[in-house]
Amino acid sequence: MAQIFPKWSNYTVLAITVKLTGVLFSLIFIFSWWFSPKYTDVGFSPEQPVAFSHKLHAGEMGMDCRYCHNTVEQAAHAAIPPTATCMNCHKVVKTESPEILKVRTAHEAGKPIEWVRVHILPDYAFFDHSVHVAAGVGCATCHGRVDQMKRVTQHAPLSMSWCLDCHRDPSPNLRPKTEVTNMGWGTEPAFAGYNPTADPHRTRDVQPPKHCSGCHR
Amino acid sequence: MAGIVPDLPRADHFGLLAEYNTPGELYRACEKVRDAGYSVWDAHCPFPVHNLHKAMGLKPSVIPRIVFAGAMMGAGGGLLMQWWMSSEGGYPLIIAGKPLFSWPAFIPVTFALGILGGVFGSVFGMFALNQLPMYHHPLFGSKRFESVTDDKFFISIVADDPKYDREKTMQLLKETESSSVEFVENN
Amino acid sequence: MIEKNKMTEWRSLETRDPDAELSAELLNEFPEGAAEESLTTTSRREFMGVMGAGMAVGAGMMSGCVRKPVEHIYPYSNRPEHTIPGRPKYFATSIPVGGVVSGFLIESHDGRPTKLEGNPDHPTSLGAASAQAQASVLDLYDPERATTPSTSGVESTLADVDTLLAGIAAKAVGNKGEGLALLVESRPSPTYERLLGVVKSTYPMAAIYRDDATERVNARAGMALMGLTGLPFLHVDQATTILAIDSDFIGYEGEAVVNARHFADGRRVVKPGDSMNRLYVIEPTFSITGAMADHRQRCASSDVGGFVSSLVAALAKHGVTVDLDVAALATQKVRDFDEKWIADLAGDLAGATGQSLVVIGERHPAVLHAAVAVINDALGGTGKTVSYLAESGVTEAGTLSDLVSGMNASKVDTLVVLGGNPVYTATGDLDVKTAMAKVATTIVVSSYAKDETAAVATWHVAASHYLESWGDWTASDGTVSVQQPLIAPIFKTRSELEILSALLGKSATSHELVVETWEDRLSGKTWRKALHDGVAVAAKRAPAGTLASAGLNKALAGLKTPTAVSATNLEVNFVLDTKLVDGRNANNGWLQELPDSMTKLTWDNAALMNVKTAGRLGINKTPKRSGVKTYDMVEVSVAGRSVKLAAFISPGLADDTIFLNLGYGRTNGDIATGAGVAVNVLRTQAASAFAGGATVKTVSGRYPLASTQDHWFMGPDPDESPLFAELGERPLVREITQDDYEKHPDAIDHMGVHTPHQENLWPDVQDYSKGQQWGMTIDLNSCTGCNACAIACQSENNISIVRKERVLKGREMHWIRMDRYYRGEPDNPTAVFQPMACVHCENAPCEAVCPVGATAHSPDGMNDMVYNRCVGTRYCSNNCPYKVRRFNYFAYNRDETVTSVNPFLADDEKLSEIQKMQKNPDVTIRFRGVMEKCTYCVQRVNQAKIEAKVTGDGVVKDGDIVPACQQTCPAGAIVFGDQNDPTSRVSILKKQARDYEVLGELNNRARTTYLARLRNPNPAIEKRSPSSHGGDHGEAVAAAHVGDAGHGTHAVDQHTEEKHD
Amino acid sequence: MSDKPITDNANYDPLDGRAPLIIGGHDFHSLTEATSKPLESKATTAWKIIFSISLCGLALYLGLIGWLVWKGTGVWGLNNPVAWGWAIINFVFWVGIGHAGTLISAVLYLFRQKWRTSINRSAEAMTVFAVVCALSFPGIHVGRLWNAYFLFPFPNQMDLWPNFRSPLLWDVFAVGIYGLTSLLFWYVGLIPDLATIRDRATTRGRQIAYGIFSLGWRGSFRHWWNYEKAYMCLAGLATPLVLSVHSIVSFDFAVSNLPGWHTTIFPPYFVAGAVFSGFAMVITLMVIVHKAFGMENIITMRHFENMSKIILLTGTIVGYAYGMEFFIAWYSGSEYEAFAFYNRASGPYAWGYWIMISCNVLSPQIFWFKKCRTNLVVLFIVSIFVNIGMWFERFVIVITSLHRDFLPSSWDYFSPTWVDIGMLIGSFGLFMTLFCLFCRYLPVVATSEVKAVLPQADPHYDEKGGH
Repeated sequence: MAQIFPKWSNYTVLAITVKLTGVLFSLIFIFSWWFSPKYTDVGFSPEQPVAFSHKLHAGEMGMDCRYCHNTVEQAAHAAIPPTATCMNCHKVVKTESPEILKVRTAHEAGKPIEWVRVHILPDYAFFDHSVHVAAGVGCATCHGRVDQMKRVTQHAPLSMSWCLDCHRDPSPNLRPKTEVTNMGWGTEPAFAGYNPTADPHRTRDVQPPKHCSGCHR
Repeated sequence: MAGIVPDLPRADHFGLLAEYNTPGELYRACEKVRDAGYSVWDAHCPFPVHNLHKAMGLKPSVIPRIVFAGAMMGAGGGLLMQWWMSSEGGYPLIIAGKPLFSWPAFIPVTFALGILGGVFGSVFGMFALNQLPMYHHPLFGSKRFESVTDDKFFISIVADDPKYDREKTMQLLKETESSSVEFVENN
Repeated sequence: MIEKNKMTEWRSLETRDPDAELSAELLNEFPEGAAEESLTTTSRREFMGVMGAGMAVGAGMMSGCVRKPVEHIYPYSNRPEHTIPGRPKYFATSIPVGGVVSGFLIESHDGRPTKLEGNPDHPTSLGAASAQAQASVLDLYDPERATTPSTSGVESTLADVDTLLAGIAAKAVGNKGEGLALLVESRPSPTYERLLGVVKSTYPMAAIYRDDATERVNARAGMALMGLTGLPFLHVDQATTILAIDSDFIGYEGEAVVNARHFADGRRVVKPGDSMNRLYVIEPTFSITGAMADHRQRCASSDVGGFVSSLVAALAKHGVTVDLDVAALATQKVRDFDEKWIADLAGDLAGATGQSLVVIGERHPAVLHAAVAVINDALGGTGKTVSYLAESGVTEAGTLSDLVSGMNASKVDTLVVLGGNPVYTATGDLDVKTAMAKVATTIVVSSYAKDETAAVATWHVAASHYLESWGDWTASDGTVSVQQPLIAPIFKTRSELEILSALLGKSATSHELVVETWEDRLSGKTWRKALHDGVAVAAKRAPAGTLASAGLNKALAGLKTPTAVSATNLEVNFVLDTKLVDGRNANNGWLQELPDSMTKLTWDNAALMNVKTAGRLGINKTPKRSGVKTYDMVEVSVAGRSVKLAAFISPGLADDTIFLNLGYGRTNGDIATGAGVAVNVLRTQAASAFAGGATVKTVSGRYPLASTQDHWFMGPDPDESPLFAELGERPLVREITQDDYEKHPDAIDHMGVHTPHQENLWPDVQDYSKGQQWGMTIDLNSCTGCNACAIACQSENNISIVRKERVLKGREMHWIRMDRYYRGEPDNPTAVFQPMACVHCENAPCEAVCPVGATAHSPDGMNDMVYNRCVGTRYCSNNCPYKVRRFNYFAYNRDETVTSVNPFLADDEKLSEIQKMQKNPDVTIRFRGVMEKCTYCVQRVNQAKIEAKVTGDGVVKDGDIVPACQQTCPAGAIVFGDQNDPTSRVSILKKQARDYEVLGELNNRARTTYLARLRNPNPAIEKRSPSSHGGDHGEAVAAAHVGDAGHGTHAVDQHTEEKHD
Repeated sequence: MSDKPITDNANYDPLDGRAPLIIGGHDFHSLTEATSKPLESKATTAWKIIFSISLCGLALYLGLIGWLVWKGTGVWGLNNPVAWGWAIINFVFWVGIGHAGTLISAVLYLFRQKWRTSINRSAEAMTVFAVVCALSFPGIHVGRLWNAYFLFPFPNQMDLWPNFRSPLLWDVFAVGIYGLTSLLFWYVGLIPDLATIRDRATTRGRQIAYGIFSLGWRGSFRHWWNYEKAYMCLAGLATPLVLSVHSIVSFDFAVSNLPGWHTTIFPPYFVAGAVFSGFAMVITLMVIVHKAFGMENIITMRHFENMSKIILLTGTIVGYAYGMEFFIAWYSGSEYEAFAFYNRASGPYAWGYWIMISCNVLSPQIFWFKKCRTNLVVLFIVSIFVNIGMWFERFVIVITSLHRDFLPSSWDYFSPTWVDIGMLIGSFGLFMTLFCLFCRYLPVVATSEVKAVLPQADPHYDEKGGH
């Protein structure tokens, strides 16, 4: 009988099988790694209806986060401030700027400004700002150096494992409660090597939930 | 991949192929070839002829050891995986008041993975040792050789064999009860 | 949008994008009035913001590389003071539920009222709320509510209505209201009565009629016979010996919510030696009050008079002389009762002078109400256990039959029906429909344009929900409270008050009208306080005067002897449904799907009868199973009129009586349509509560009834198989008489399967002796099985309804299953209730078998269910010994928009934009294919823990966590708390000997334990016939022996060991 | 012994020596011819008819799976107490069927039972196909199919892993690996015979097709040498596996605390039942196959008789288990346990229980008689009965135990929907489709192994003066 297969087939067949197995295993890795929020979500920085600059307000002018996001210590949501809050200053400040004009018109019409949401959690994950602030987790820990962002950008993956990393070992991310809104905290030597357990102002040691119903109800 | 890739004869031609009609003829022929001290040769038959390894003087197969190794790796890896995933390494959940490392519950998966390791060991070990798949082989060039999977029995002596001498070897094979001896090109 | 709809779980409206058209309607202006107290004036967009709590998903466009829909945030323009987006607010309000005025607190999430709770400061609520009240919130979001006025089916506008009413007013001013007729419901409301008064005075010729199934007509008439204008008000807390004559006074009749609390308080045995009240019940039906009785006798409704006369006679023997013409009353006597039983009862009542109470049901004629009043008086109860409170300002009004004859005589040219649905509710001898046809202009004010009366009216005005309008209400004890709205009218609706004022020619808002009533008494601070507390006037009513039975004896003389009920003279009883009342709740899915306390029927009424009666009529005891259970059909005929409906056997009813629940067979909406059969046609003005001389015959055809518990006994049914006979009752609900409890408190443990002290196979992975550990006790001695907890749970936890066809398949979703078991003779049983929800086992069988770890334990001892991890293998449900896990077999919360584009999904449950507004944003909405179950209201637990952490040392104080079921329980039977804290209520209760764990022998270590039920039988009766009632000591010990038999010799010295830890 | 070929090896007189396995005087070549004929001749009409029916069944199956995924698990008759229904019943049923193959190939191989060679190929094929059917059910029975991948341990951003304490996860591994093992075992056995077909192939297409799968097998004895060892090891591994797999499947029930499920007897009882049903299915198929392809001389009455003996044995074991369950239920004194079993025998589903008893315990007893063991019609009918009975065994275990457990308040009744029924039929469609394709395109008899058991295969045969 004549040969059915040519010589080279002996080599190619092997090469193909080996490569296929390689691809299979790398696929699992690719999906679990490059399709995680760390790669899909971080850096999300949508265009906002009003070009509000945190860099200017929180950074250069050093306004405290809580001047606008004033429910952060009492509620789950660090609510976006009502337009009225902007008008507190902008009745007099930079009234002629076109961006402020948008705000004023919205306010006069009693319409809200349609901000685009940056930090989005799944609907079945229940996050509460108040308890994190109370525990002394800095704004910057999750939101990054907002004081340096002209336009707000997602800083952390906000993925479950990312949350868990801190819930399992919170102390590296804790700071004195007075410093929660201090964007630069940590860079200053004053608080170098802060030890939460030694902090006299803490009434209790932080025990974040690690069980399911801690976040999923 | 050098190790894995099947190696084909290097000589200018493949060697000689003798045909036999019954297992008995093959058996006795193999004894002769073995006694003649050939090393790079083989017998071909449609089914494993009983005790032929004696006639060919083959050493015991190493398959069982590969299987054992595979089984151990499967089982060990399985147990390790379960321990890691259900304790601090993975996510330590409180399940029905059972400890994080509830080893009795981990036995079935460990066992199954052990079996899997062994199975892979035996199958792919066999493929490796036999250098299969090998889709191209000089013997496939021979018309007679087709019936090796039906009812005929063959001995092939490869030219690479140090003791191989075209005339002498041909003579040796003719002296057996071979129904025919043919010369196989290295195509 | 598309991405969004694909989301498997969504929490609530917050994450949805309200459909533009509807929103526009949802979000029209708030009334100025509302601005001050409830919500600020807001525009559509802002309300969006309010609802959105600053986050509503916008159009699902992609943005750059990020694979998720872009969400928008709509902040307030001006955020009202004290408003924290995402934090619920609570407002006090008040409304009558099933005719009984009570006070409530409404939970409002960013402007959406989502949940109702009882108002602890309100005397007729005491913080509790009935199932009907809990469910009333759903009506606000009923997608089938009338959204606009309409004239003969054609959509109209409020402006047209105003002009119409203005026209009527103008005409009436001219002719003194001649030809103008108002049909109103019973409305104990100062403003309402004030306006009616004004109507009467301005239009003297106008006629006012009142028709309301919940109005206590007989009781009022009875008082009138005694020369009183008022109603009896019970003080159950003062009574130690109570006789209920066909009165469901702790179940669904009258002030049941408060009565149940007081009754339970009288039975809370914490330690042996505590006293217990004693309840006798004699009734034709089997009410949940009957289920709570220590002694219960059955008698046909028409025999009740006879019973009263026997009782009077028996009391006389015990030196209690009742000022009644006994001879006249004796004409009522139609058959011999167990005179000994009555004698003992009389002795007991007489023995507890001043502390005994006799109650009679509203279904019985005025004379008997009067007679009972006299008996109570003779027993020294007046002013102590019952007081008669004067009713003031109840406007004189004619009856429905007066109106009908008026219309037939064409004396009426304009009829305004304010609430009510006479075409459906009228008795069979009143043809309201034809009569209305004779009236030129008929205006019906109701919630449903499709309801029977609105359908035949020339005008229909969509009525506002009570959460959309102002009002004020006088409770039966005289407490007045203000009804304040929590949301602007969602649709083009008017409240009854607004209609009344429009009829008077001024278009005032309900707010203005209520303020007008109160401005001279309440203003500014006091007004705000009244709104805040939910109590405007706490004044008690004045006594209605002294009893004078002269009138009564005259009435008695005129009594006729009823013919005895027998197999040949069946008695048909018409009872208000415990869920739908007279049909007013017919389109409320929660109530329709709620299993009736005793029959466990959902979505239907049936001809209820006991086993003996059914046997006589040749009705199969067991349903046929052809896929679903189908039942025999019967035709019930009274005086020539008849209805066909399914026959359902319900143990414990009086022989030869048939029970028909009112309120079914309505057509006003998708939910109501097809649920049950209307039986009003059988009633007559003369016999509207019960009628003798009925005939029942089986007819061809079968009908599927969705009963969620077809099994009667607390164990195998011995009739089913001889093999089962030897197996005893299962020790699930444990019950013992008080005496026996005193003698051997540990007997309750021995009722269970006797197991030695149980060790865990494993060392505990979590040390449950440390930190706060949540646990619950349910006191079976107080639980009346009223189902309030089931509905509270449903509204708190966004539990779907699944419709009849799926309940038939056994797929109901209620997290709390109200188990009901009968004991003793099928025809004269006792009954017990056991609310069964997830008991949160420490060694939870469900957790071990979940392949993905979607259900796991929290360190504080709760069995967590993680919807977003669940793949739906349903293994957990199989392995749950209590079968309390519920599976979403279909998408019960599928977005309407999806189902509308996809015909194949059409029969899934749709969730329209308006329905989404009811959902609790703190609880995940479950999607198809996931398991769910009781979570101990983990959202409330977490909130409490978070607050404790933010404000203090992170330790939650006892009572800070109140699950929805505990919060609403009228009897206060449910207690939740930290079982590690020795001072917490729950751990004190768990220390009692009454405390036991259901199926404790499985060593699941359930966190929910039950307190055994105690009965307090009359020793005399007990002595005479120990077996006259089922679950008493005899049963208990029997149960104990079953356990012991199973487990070899019963070692006495192990009692202490086997206490559950 | 005489030269005339023996035609009856079932009633063979032992005085003539051991009864031959292969009759009709086959030699190597005739054997090759006989086994290759079905693949090389045109498809028979009978085959075409059966195949098209099977295809319809398969289409039905796929259609219903689509419907299920589209609508939700509710299209089945499941309810609150009975959360597992026909899907799980069919799963266990098919896994059970899937046991005979490996058992015949592996266990009988280890016990040197040469008679296995004629039937092991098709039995293994049956195993593989049965496992395919079995695996399809747990796959589709979960409520959220699209999340079923949660069952596998893979790195993920939730940092979550499967729960290895759950018997269902043990199933995923055990049954999955069992399927893989059976497939490899079957394929390894096929290689030499595929080579035979390759070498007989007349068209280029067949040469390439069979050439690829025969991996260039050239009958080298050095290959045979490793091959036999590997095959032996596979048999050695498959034997404990086959026993463990059904034990683990039985853990789904035995490990949970439901009366009627929570039983230590389950593992052996399930394994016996699996062998029982497996052999029944083998008989059903072999009766058809050996008639259809005229292999009466290769798959002989002796093979059938041996199988019927195994059915008698395992059937009796299963019967014993049924009895023992009742004894324990009574002896345990636990009212719940006792009720669970009384309920089986006399409750609403008693009919299912008695079908099971009569099919599984009574019907095999006629195999005490050699006349029945050697009568194809009887064999065929009984094997069908056993298949029905074993399906009902799973029905009884799953449904009757679930529908009435601890709390009478939760008791309910399960009735299947048309989807349930359609899927059972459909799964048979899937199975038959695969089996038809197998009969058509692969050698249904392990030719090389059969050759090895022919008397001529002995190297010293001719010395004994064979011809």
